[in-house]
Amino acid sequence: GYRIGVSYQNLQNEFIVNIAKAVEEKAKELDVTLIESDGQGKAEVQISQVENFIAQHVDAIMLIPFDKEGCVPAVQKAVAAKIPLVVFNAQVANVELANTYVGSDDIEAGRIEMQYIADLLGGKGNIAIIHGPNGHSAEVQRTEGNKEVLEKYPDIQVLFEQTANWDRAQALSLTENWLQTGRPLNAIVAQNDEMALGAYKAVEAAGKAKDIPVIGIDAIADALKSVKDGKMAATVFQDAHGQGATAVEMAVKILKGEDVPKVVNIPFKLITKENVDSLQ
Amino acid sequence: MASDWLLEMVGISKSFPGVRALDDVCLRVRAGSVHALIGENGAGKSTLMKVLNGMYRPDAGEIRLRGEPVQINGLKGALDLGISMIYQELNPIPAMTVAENIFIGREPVYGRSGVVNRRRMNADARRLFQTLGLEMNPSARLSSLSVAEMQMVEIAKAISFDSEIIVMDEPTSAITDREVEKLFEIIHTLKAANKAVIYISHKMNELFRIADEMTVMRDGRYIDTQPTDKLTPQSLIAMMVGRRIDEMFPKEDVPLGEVVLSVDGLSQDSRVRNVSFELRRGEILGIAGLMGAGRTELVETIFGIRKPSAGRIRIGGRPVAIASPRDAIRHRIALVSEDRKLMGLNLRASVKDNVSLVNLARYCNLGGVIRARQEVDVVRRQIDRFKIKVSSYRQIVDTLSGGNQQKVVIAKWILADPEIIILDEPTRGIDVGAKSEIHKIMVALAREGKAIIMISSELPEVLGMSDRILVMHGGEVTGEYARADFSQEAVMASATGSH
Amino acid sequence: MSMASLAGADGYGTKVKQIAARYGIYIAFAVMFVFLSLWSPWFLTFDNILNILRQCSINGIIAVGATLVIITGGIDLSVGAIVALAAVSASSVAHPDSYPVIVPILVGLAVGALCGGVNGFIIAKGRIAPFIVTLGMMTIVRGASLVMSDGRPVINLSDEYNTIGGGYLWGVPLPVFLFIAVVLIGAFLLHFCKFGRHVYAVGGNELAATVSGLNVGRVKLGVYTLAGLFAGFAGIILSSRVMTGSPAAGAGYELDAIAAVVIGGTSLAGGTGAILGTVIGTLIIGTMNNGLDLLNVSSYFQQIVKGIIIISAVLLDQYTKNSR
Amino acid sequence: MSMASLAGADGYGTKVKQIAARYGIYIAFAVMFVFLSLWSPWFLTFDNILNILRQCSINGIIAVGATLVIITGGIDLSVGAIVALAAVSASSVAHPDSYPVIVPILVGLAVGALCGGVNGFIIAKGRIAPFIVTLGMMTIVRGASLVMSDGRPVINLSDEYNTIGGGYLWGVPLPVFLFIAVVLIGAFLLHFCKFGRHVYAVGGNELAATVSGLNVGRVKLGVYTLAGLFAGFAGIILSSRVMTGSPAAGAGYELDAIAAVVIGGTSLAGGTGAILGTVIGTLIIGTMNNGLDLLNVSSYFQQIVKGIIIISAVLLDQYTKNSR
Ligand SMILES: Nc1ncnc2c1ncn2[C@@H]1O[C@H](COP(=O)(O)OP(=O)(O)OP(=O)(O)O)[C@@H](O)[C@H]1O
Ligand SMILES: Nc1ncnc2c1ncn2[C@@H]1O[C@H](COP(=O)(O)OP(=O)(O)OP(=O)(O)O)[C@@H](O)[C@H]1O
Ligand SMILES: [Mg+2]
Ligand SMILES: [Mg+2]
Repeated sequence: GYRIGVSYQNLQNEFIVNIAKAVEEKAKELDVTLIESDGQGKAEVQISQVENFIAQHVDAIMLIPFDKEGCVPAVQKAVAAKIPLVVFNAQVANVELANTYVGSDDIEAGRIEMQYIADLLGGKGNIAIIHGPNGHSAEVQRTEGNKEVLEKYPDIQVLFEQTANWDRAQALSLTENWLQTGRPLNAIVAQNDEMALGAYKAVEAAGKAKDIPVIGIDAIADALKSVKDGKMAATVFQDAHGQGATAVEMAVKILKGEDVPKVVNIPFKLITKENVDSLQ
Repeated sequence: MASDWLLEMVGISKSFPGVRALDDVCLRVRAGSVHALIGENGAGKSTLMKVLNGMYRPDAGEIRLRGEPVQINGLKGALDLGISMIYQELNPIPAMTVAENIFIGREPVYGRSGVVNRRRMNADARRLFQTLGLEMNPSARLSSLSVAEMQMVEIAKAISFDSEIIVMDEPTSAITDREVEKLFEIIHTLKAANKAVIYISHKMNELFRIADEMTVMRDGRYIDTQPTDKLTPQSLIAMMVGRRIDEMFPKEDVPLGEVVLSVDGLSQDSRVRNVSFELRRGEILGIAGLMGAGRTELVETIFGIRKPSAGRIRIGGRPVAIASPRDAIRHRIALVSEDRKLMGLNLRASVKDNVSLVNLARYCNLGGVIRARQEVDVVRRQIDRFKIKVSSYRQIVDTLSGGNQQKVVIAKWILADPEIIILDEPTRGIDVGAKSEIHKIMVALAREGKAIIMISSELPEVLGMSDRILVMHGGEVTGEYARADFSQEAVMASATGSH
Repeated sequence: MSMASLAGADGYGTKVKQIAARYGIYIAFAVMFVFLSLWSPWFLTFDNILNILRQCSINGIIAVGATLVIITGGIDLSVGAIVALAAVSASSVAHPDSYPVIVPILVGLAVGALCGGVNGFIIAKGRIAPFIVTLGMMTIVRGASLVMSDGRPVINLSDEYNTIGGGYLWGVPLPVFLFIAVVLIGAFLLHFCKFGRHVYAVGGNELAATVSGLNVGRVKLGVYTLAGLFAGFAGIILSSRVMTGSPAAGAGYELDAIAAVVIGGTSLAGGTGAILGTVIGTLIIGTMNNGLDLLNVSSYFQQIVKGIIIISAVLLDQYTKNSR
Repeated sequence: MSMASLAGADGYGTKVKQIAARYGIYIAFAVMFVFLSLWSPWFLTFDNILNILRQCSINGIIAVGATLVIITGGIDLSVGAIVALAAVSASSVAHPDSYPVIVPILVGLAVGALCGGVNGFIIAKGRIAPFIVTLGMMTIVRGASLVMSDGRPVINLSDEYNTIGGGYLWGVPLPVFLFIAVVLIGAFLLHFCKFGRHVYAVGGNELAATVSGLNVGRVKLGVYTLAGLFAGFAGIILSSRVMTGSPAAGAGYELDAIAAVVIGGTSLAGGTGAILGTVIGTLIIGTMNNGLDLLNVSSYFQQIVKGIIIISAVLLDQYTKNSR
């Protein structure tokens, strides 16, 4: 079989772990040997890993870039070494150099969640945004998506904006503190589900679960359950399994000399109580 | 304005929280003289000198050099004004060499490059040692030196500044007679070069040998200044302690009991070689020797701090294995160590916490909860018994005077109620009054049937207090004398190995 | 026993005085408190004070353990990872209708104590720097919690379990009581027991402690085990509060705890310090976090302000200490 | 000058001896190296060795600064954040057709030195624990880099700039040369210069250094400034290597650097250590990271293995040191 090196952006992220599982499954099915590396949330680590893959003469490289900008050299290096490259799940600035891209765009996720909230509020109200770690690529892009939508709705006021570093406990404390101020909040937009679940917990404890809808991104199991139970208002689904499996398929196709599309779009999807059952 | 005095300190006061360490103290020192500063432990001698060398800023008072008032800006400022000091407490930088320690901050460099000229530094150090008549390897690390050798390094360092005023705060507390003689030669040379030496010591014989004038302090106050020839040891002690001390060495003959400790062929690498002796109840065994003789290593090996390379130890006739101080303590041995800062004290803790540490379990209930009142009572009793000068039993040991710190160590080990008491330089830095108290306590302990080993570099103390003397040289026992055969000459001969 | 005799007769009195003498830290706390009360109308409310206390409780519990470790002159960087491992292991036996709630609690505590014990054992026997041992353990334990949970948070926990961190008693959040309990245990051990005295002795001068016959290794084993135990407890409370056992939990908690301890006047050099100071340090950090959120200081500036407050508090404390 | 006279006549010789005496660490490194060469066919290739060296270079450069700091008995937790601030500030003047490439380099170095200088100043003047000062500075500097970049990575850097971290000379990556240069500078300062003697003296016994009239404050200011300067340099190389100035860069680098220093035999207690040891420590960490990737050890187990290797290396070193 083929030997393929995979550099994941960060295997301490549940969503990425789900992708990894799908990749591993598919690789087994297609008799591919995987060399998997955890980028630990650092672009330079991912570049080093790509260098290590090149030194090992792998047949192909799969990359979930942690940093849209910082991983550019990783792509360049793979291309320069003439090793087929599949970028998936997250964007990189020079993605056009890769053989194919499988996935969507974090900006899109930011757009979808904010649009949903804007619609829910009828374009008017006070919201809070809980950010991912400041300066991290996904945070930057989801914020970009959030803000794009907000520009269209001048009557939506962002009362609070703060980071909770993807962490549920931090989002919980943060929301508790915000709620202490008694300023009227109409919705909370969290940039991932972990933080949304934390925020929801605080809202619920304050007895405001009905008044303050909370939304997140990723559709992790806990969030889906919460949406299903009518707790969290919605989450934004990204098909981890589809992305992982398709990326492996694309890599194998390239190695077999078959043609692959430049972009395989696996779009984000809004999940609410209405359509949550379609996922299970 | 010209002045008779090289240095005048006038009306100096200094308080610490809870203590008035200096109260309107005066000190006047002439150039080309040795001025002794004398007083009981905690009288304020070291504090006064630390005011002089810029470590402390006085609350009140004036310092004049050659009649001119000066402001002393920190330690560096004092050095720049020509004041250097040998501290009571050693201050080695263990991982650095002798030469580096001496020239720290003044390293010779190539041109103006900042690159250390190590060759010259070592040569300078060697030359310094030559002029001082010392034998020492400039590139040896301080961590490999004995306390005494470190003390000589400190002395050499203080001299190397070529200062006008050199303060020596108990420079001889850790060295043997041979080194003391060297130091006195050095002091004579300094005098001849018209420098002033301020000399602090508790050793009477030394004071009368080299001091030109003496200033006495008591309880932070100035008492008097007299030329040495107007004083006798008796009158000086009376001035110091405000009473007479009848007997320096109150040794009593106690009937000796059975053998409690017997050491058989004990060796510790090359530092202790094949040492054998016996110790009986009621006996005070003195161990004499020159610096580096291996006395400290011997007792540290017995106490389980060092691992013996050969030999056997029996206690009460039974062979015992002592692998750690814990084992030693379990066999009711106590060790008052030579270096109180290194092994004796927790300087950051209170007097109480230090004194009660060894046998804390005795003041605890079964669950390990301390019976606080009982502990305090016991500690207070020790403080009284050893006349430790403290503002309260809660005083942090670091803020005690050197002599009082030493008393804390002794109080701590006596409280542990040992059967075999090893005292390594026990009266180091202790004033005459307290010294005779400690000697009395030793005798009292012997009378109770305890066995005592006492290492001392003060020959009169060993001769005065021991029932028997072992003399060591180069790690070996080179002489053993019963009380009837004691003589200074014989002990010295054994100590230098010239037998 | 009257208060006076308490203060007069024992070690606790000494420590309290020692800490009370550091009035700088009280000034810092008071200034912050008054300032926030004036600036934000929402700060000085009963609810918010409880809120702060609840938010302090996890850091506070870890910090009590860290105080013991730091007084021995050591440091423990692995507590954040231990929080995660305890959270994951407790959670995995805390599903509804599986075991009674005492089981996950005991599991979490045992895991914490075990990790701490390993730290202590290596430090005591190997005689290597606590910094490097616990740094290594930090990645080992974090790796273990990822392996154990397969990288995914453990969810679906029983209501009883979730009550530990989320419940109330007499209107006060349970974690607040748990925090107080740990503080009392820590203070009792440190200030009233032989063990505590030995902790100070080892930190003040390890060689002297050895020569005084102390079993220094056992003291170290003890403090790291306790630090692990408390971190495990914190992991239980955390996972119960957020209703998930996340293998990524607790990242950076070690530094928060150390900051609380140092702000509270315990010296990293060892030998001095007290639990009371750590409590104040924890409150300063918690109040600061709460206040900055209430004032809605922008997130980038929050970081800057937090750093400045931490340094200033310690500076002020040092200044008042020296100026006497 | 012959080798013998070098070793006999000066401090560098002494240090080399001192470090060479710690053969445990060499054994650890050699074992790892041989083991990896046998186990993975990809390990012992020219390309891979260059890879390792390049991957070591950033940590190595920071670790040289950390060595100086640690020898004074201090610690610097802010270097990771300084890497970010230097990366952001250098990048923002490194766009194509703006300034010559020397400008961003100088800006990055200046920013690093300035941050380090602030650390040193507070530590020296405020007499507060380096741990807490640099912990505070860590969040301040991180906040500053977020403010400066508005939370977004600075992109579009000039090719010249990108060459610093991405270029080659004689087939060898440039960062490798830069690493070697910093090592030489560090070793020269530490082992040949007066400054270096003072660094050891301050760490060996601060009181002794003070009473010898040494300006201890200036020495501290010096080492922290150098640590900041080197961190700034690392930030330049990093941002140029990833072609982005990211405000999130460098997280956790401080711990990697400290680990390299301690594995290399420098004691956190201060007073001892050498640059050569730090180089070995850096290589051990870099080789380990590379090797575990080559062996395709699964990511979670990698963490466990890394922790175990770090602790074992130090244990082995300690063991060989004591057994003589
Ligand atoms: N930093 C300090 N804080 C509090 N008290 C102090 C401090 N330094 C010294 N003292 C107190 O000042 C008094 C004088 O101490 P000093 O060290 O000057 O005595 P000394 O005459 O040198 O005694 P010795 O002969 O024992 O060395 C003592 O009571 C001591 O406890
Ligand atoms: N850790 C060590 N490493 C190397 N040499 C040592 C060490 N400890 C002691 N020595 C050496 O062992 C010898 C005996 O030590 P020491 O000077 O303490 O003996 P002593 O008879 O007690 O003399 P003193 O009167 O100085 O206490 C000395 O030469 C000393 O340098
Ligand atoms: Mg004194
Ligand atoms: Mg001795």
